[in-house]
Amino acid sequence: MSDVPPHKRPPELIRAYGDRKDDGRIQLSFTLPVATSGRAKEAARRFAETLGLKNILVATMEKAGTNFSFFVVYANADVQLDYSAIVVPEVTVPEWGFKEINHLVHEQIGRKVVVVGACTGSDAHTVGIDAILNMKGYAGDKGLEAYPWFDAYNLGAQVDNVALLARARELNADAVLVSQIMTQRDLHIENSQQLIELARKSGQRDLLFLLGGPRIDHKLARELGYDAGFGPGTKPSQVASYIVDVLIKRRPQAER
Amino acid sequence: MSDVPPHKRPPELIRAYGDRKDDGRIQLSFTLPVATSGRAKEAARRFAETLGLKNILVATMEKAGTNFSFFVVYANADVQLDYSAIVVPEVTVPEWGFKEINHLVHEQIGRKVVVVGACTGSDAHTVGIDAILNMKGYAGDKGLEAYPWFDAYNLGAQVDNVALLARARELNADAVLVSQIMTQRDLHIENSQQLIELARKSGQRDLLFLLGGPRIDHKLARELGYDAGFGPGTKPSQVASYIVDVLIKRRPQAER
Amino acid sequence: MHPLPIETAVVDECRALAADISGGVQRFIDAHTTVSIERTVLRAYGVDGADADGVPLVNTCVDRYLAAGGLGHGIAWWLGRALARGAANPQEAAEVLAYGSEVDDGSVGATREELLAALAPYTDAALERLDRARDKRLADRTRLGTGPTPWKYVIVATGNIYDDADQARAAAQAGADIIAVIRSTAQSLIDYVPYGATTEGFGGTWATQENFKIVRQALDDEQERLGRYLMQVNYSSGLCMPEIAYLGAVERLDMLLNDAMYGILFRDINPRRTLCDQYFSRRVIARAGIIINPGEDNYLTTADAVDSAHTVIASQFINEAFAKRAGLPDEQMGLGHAFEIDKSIEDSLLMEIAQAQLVRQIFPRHPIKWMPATKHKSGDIFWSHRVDGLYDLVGVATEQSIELLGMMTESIHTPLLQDRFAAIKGADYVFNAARHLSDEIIWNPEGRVVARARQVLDEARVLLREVQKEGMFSAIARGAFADVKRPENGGRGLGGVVEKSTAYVNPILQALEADHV
Amino acid sequence: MHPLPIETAVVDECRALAADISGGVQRFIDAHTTVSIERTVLRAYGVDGADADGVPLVNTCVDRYLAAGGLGHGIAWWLGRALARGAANPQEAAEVLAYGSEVDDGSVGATREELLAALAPYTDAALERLDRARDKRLADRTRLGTGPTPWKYVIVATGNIYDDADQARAAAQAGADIIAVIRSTAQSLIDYVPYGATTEGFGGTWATQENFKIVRQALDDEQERLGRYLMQVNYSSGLCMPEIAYLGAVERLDMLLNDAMYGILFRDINPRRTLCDQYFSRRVIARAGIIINPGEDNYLTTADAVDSAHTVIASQFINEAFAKRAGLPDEQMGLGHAFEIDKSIEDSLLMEIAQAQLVRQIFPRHPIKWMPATKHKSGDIFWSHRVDGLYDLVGVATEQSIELLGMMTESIHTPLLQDRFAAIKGADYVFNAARHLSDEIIWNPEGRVVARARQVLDEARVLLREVQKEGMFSAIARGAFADVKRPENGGRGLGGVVEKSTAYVNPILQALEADHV
Ligand code: B12
Ligand code: B12
Ligand SMILES: Cc1ncc(COP(=O)(O)O)c(C=O)c1O
Ligand SMILES: Cc1ncc(COP(=O)(O)O)c(C=O)c1O
Repeated sequence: MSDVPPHKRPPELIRAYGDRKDDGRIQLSFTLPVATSGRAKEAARRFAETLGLKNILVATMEKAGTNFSFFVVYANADVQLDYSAIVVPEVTVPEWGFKEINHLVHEQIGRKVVVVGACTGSDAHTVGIDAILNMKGYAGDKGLEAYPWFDAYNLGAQVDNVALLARARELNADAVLVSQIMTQRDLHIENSQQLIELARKSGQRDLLFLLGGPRIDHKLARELGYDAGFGPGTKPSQVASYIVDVLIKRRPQAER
Repeated sequence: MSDVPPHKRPPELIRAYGDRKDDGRIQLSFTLPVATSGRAKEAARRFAETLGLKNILVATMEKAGTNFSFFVVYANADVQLDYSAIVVPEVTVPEWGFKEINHLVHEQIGRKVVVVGACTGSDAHTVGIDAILNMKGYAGDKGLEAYPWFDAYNLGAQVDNVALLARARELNADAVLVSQIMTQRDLHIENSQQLIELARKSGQRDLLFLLGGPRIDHKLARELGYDAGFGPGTKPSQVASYIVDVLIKRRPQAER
Repeated sequence: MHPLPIETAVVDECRALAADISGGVQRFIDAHTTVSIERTVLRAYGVDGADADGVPLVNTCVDRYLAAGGLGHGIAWWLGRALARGAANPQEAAEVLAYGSEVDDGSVGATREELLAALAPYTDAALERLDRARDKRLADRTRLGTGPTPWKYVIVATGNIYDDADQARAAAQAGADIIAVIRSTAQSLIDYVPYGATTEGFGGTWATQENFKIVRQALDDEQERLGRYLMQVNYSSGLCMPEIAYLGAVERLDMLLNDAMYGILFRDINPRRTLCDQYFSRRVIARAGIIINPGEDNYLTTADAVDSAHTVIASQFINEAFAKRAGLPDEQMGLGHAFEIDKSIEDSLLMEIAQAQLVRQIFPRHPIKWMPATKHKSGDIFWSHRVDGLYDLVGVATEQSIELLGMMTESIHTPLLQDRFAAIKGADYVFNAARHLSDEIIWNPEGRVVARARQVLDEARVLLREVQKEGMFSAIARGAFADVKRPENGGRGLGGVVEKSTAYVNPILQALEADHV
Repeated sequence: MHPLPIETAVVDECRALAADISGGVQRFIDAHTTVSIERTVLRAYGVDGADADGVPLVNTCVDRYLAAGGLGHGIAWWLGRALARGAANPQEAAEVLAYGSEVDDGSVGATREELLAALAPYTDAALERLDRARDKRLADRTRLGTGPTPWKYVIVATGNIYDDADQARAAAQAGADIIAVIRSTAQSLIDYVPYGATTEGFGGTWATQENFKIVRQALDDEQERLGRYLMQVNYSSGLCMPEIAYLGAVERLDMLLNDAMYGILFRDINPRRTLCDQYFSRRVIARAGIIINPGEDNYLTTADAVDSAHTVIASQFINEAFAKRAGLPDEQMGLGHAFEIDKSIEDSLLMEIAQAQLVRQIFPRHPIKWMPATKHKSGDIFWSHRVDGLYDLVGVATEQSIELLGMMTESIHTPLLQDRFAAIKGADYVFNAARHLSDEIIWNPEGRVVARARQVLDEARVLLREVQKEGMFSAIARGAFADVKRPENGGRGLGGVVEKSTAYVNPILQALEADHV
């Protein structure tokens, strides 16, 4: 997997598209802690104005409570982006299926791939990691437990980072799979970062570290020190393919 | 009616209220003319960033078309307003009922009040002006036609500004009631302003000019040169009260 | 669908009354023609183009013979004579009529037989053009197939035909079955059809032949990609009803808003004028295989949807009767009604269900067009989107055919691209989640839904009886529909109505009437 | 409501099987106590406070006697002895137990009769406190009345109890009937109840007695303004189930999430521990007049809602049986289920209707709690809001009692103030527009809805038969519920389970059990 390095492309200017090309029309909603009134509505308009919006229409002001007003606003954003300048790292995952993956492990690695996964910290949302690891899998795609050439260990919910690393060592794991669902007050960020720090200290950073969850993307995972990040809708076979691909590439040249 | 002049109040700082007081959390949605992809999602994030928003969460990216992506974003707006400094003109309308209004006209004006109303320009949305003028009225509140001390003329839809002024002169009207519903490409602004200019030229600006419609408020109406503006939910009795109140106040001192 | 227990005798009586009511008007129609009918005849003969001021040639021609008092013979009469006199083709003949140094006074020249003979090949060509368009549509539709009903109908209204085409494509990609391009505000009041591609409009885009073509091209292209036939709609009601019907027909439109009542009540168009126009336009439409959409739904935007529900039903019976007289089969009558009851009323949904089910049952083979809440929407887009969700549910549960999707921004602006996307996605969810709901529900015979349906039908019968007694023109004049009063001699366009002379010639109409009497 | 044609014999058999299943577990329960039960006994006697590290006095007491091996007699035994030995009141007595230089080894001192006599006045006071709270609730509720059902239940979860109180008020002003303050992530796993008002939590706010009081005060105040009784909810499931039940009872909570199964399956709490705790907590709850909410709805977040629908029904029968054994009347059993079927499945709404109607029918007097879609929500808030609209419709059409309103931002964050506002406004529209819809619909006896209801009920019977054969603990261990496997000896808190000695004393429980056997 390699992050595509930024390179020159012809500029491609884009704006928001509402009713017509480039009109910049967008929708906002927010609540202000004041009773509904003409003044409140004007405050909503100025709120949008302070964000630099033009042609502001306060489409509704609703009484959300005695001292709360809810607003829906439409306005024009004078924002223009050069789309060609936007480059984001994306995981490169080969499109392999169940059979192909097992075949490759057998042929090219010659032993079972060991993965250990958990939903860490105080997070108890196991559905995501279960979808990747458990037999049943996700959306008709079998989980890693079902792969004869994988040994998959699912430690479940609320697993401590230290315990997770210890278990990885014990099992001689190739990859550590971390699931983070709770994002309130940036819980996921802190907790995921801590794991990587601990791994560095314990000399385990050479293992493959994968991070997944509904608010995770490859970009964020990389920033947090992981090898790869997987977001909503990830299928087990993608994860397996990614791991096998990297393991094969990482083998010493001689073995290949 | 007098616009309250801005005056000193103790500062009252407000921010948007999402999950907690002053957190500034707001919601946005918009469309960008690019296919859904990791880059598109990043473009959405930067779009919000360019608006000065913080802690941006692109909650969804949806394929709205082959080359269109729709986004829902939550983010924190670092916008703080001094609510005490927000002063808007509001129409002062006495809270009079049907009987009281007629009684006042009889006693204090001594002749029928003549009003002429129309939905002007290319606008054919008569429901609003009908609600104010026609017998039936609005939300159980009788229309001006039903007032024995009013002579109400409803010219209907798509009335030309020149024709409206001519008719006002012909009928010796006290007040001209203009309804503007269509706001696309600021149709209502142009058209309403033109009427006032024409009235100035024809020497009729001393009549009372009222503007109404779903996107009209008193502030806008004043800016456009009208005496008063009426928005959604206006009841006929409010309009009648306003007119009668001003007419009484305008009478030469001697008569009172 | 389990039918509501309503009396078929009442339905039959309503239908008989409507036939009678339309019969009275039909006598007037048969004796008159209009400037727009005559312009359509010219267009059918292939007359095209506009002068430097944008005035179409067909207008110049017809206006000249109207002024000269010759329109009672039909413009074809004069066109035929010009042809017989040696014009190379109808276009040239029309130019002679329009700009020729003299107005033909009929004193010398071709006889009736001669002029008819001169027209004959062009008459055949005109009908062939209609038939070719119809056949092409049918072939595409058969080859690609359409989505399941309710069909998702969305509007685009940017004012710029190229943006419209882009938005139409995006809507189709998102799942729309039908795209309607809304007309620029008040186009219905202008007595000519604008020319060419247009990029500026207000609250809509001008209906022109070129604009029809541009959108159809976009859809033709897109439907191949999507493997699903895409339908296009535009508006014909108004002073140019027959002309737009004709242009829509040759440009392969699938549906046309087409309703004299709409023009009368909501545009103050003269009743005589537009009822004549409607007849001719529907003859064209019948032949072209287009579905019409009358506008009864609009009644409930001015009148109260609870009190006036029966006026919609009554008007639908009348509209059906008019359509039958114009040779339209039931399958082309997309009668309209709407989910317009005040949302704050208790059990409003029950009343909406009653009405939707009633309409479905009374008009079983008709591709019923179901319109969303508009008047009682609010700037609170979340709330509005939820209202549209229940609307969609009633749509699928009562098996409506064509569903104009509600927009969460209905009370704010004509739809943004994203509004349409949300509406389509929302409807897809509801239609799929409730796919067979209509099979599941048997309405309690003692319940509120059944009682409401019966009441509305009864009230419609009472109204139809009244209208039948007083006559259609008088009923319209006293405000029987939509709380709007329109006198027979008032409104726009009466000057364009002309009594047919005994010599009246209109080979196009004659051919169309031969289809189905 | 027109009932679905299902066999009552099947329902009766299910109920009998569930009684049997719960009977097996009850034998275990009757023979054991837990640290949290004993802590609750102390709290009931008025023991309060925490040390400088925040460790509650009740924990220090109970842990000391657990370690000393004396908990089998019940903490009341030791408390009574301390009182008999001269402690001025239970608080002082508890301090002696906790911090006294020696652990009472039972060798010398008060006899069983003497210690019981010493406890007697405090036992009466404890029950009086519960009764006073219940009476006050009843009086307020009778005086002010509640809104129509389905009651609108919303959650607040800011982490800061003062923001929670503000948001609770705003929600009530917007029309909510019930406010639940969600607990901070993983509070259920800590084996003590935190102390005092708290302003930091994650995904929720700590459940403490002071926090309960702060919210109740806000609601007491607000309900007078609104003229409508406002209900408060919190969570008792977890390692402190009986304690929180008790604190909730004296602070006049109206509903408590209370379910051993939830703790077992979703928090990996030891089954023995939490089933014992559940029993005692429900005895308190029964006396306090609180409605319980079990968590069967959660099963469908891990298991598939179509395939596992019957596990919800089976579990409800079992939960009902457990509740009966704890003396809860049907009117306090707010059994839960959920609208969790994958939204992309055709006819998903029909299956949801079948399930909702089935639950309603099987448990007719129970204040059924109906939970919204959560797992199959998306970040597309408009789509999610629409899903919630259909959910609300099914809620009112099938006469659910307590409806947790869906949030359009379910897949994004705990609700913002505006999310709650939109949900309440949306529900008000749906409930009002469809107020009497349930009277209108007779479900086609040959249709999909009826067939689905029958199938789910049958499957529930099969499962109950299996569970009855193998026993509840074994069924849980093999993953019969929610696709989650929990062995009888696994999970958190097993160390806090103690076999009762023959001398076991618990006057509080004895009094509560006297209410209803
Ligand atoms: C189910 C659920 C629960 C269940 C969890 C049961 C279980 N055993 O997992 C229960 C009921 C127990 C629960 C409890 C709580 N929940 Co919860 N829950 C949800 C819910 C509805 C669905 C999550 C889910 O299962 N999604 C389905 C799976 C398949 O999707 P996924 O996790 O995204 O996984 C996919 C990808 O992300 C990826 N992936 C995920 N992990 C990994 C890992 C790797 C290595 C890889 C490669 C890929 C990968 O692959 C998966 C398949 O494609 C969400 C709301 C929502 N709709 O998202 C709230 C939600 C996550 N919960 C929330 C909260 C607050 C809680 C509670 C704290 C509430 C409370 N105070 O009681 C508790 C406490 C839980 C705790 N300690 O963590 C909030 C979180 C808010 C936030 N942004 O932080 C949410 C968003 C709801 C809300 N709006 O408030 N919850
Ligand atoms: C009903 C309706 C129609 C009916 C009008 C029937 C009629 N005789 O009025 C019909 C079907 C004919 C129609 C047609 C069109 N409509 Co229209 N229509 C509406 C609709 C659904 C409701 C308007 C309404 O009646 N509201 C109820 C009344 C009571 O409210 P109101 O007007 O605000 O009036 C109150 C106050 O504002 C105030 N008030 C109003 N006027 C005045 C005047 C005075 C002096 C005072 C004191 C007070 C006052 O008092 C009233 C009572 O409280 C709105 C959408 C919506 N929900 O708002 C679209 C809407 C206004 N229409 C729209 C459009 C685009 C059109 C068309 C151009 C579409 C087309 N291309 O065909 C046509 C053309 C009309 C034209 N030439 O003007 C757009 C306008 C977009 C914009 N922002 O400019 C809207 C917003 C719909 C949409 N989202 O696209 N429409
Ligand atoms: C039957 C019918 N015709 C025409 C229109 C639109 O016509 P216009 O372009 O005049 O606004 C409508 C709009 O609702 C309609 O219902
Ligand atoms: C029955 C029950 N108890 C408790 C909870 C919440 O518990 P916790 O605070 O452990 O997240 C839930 C949440 O869904 C529940 O359904």
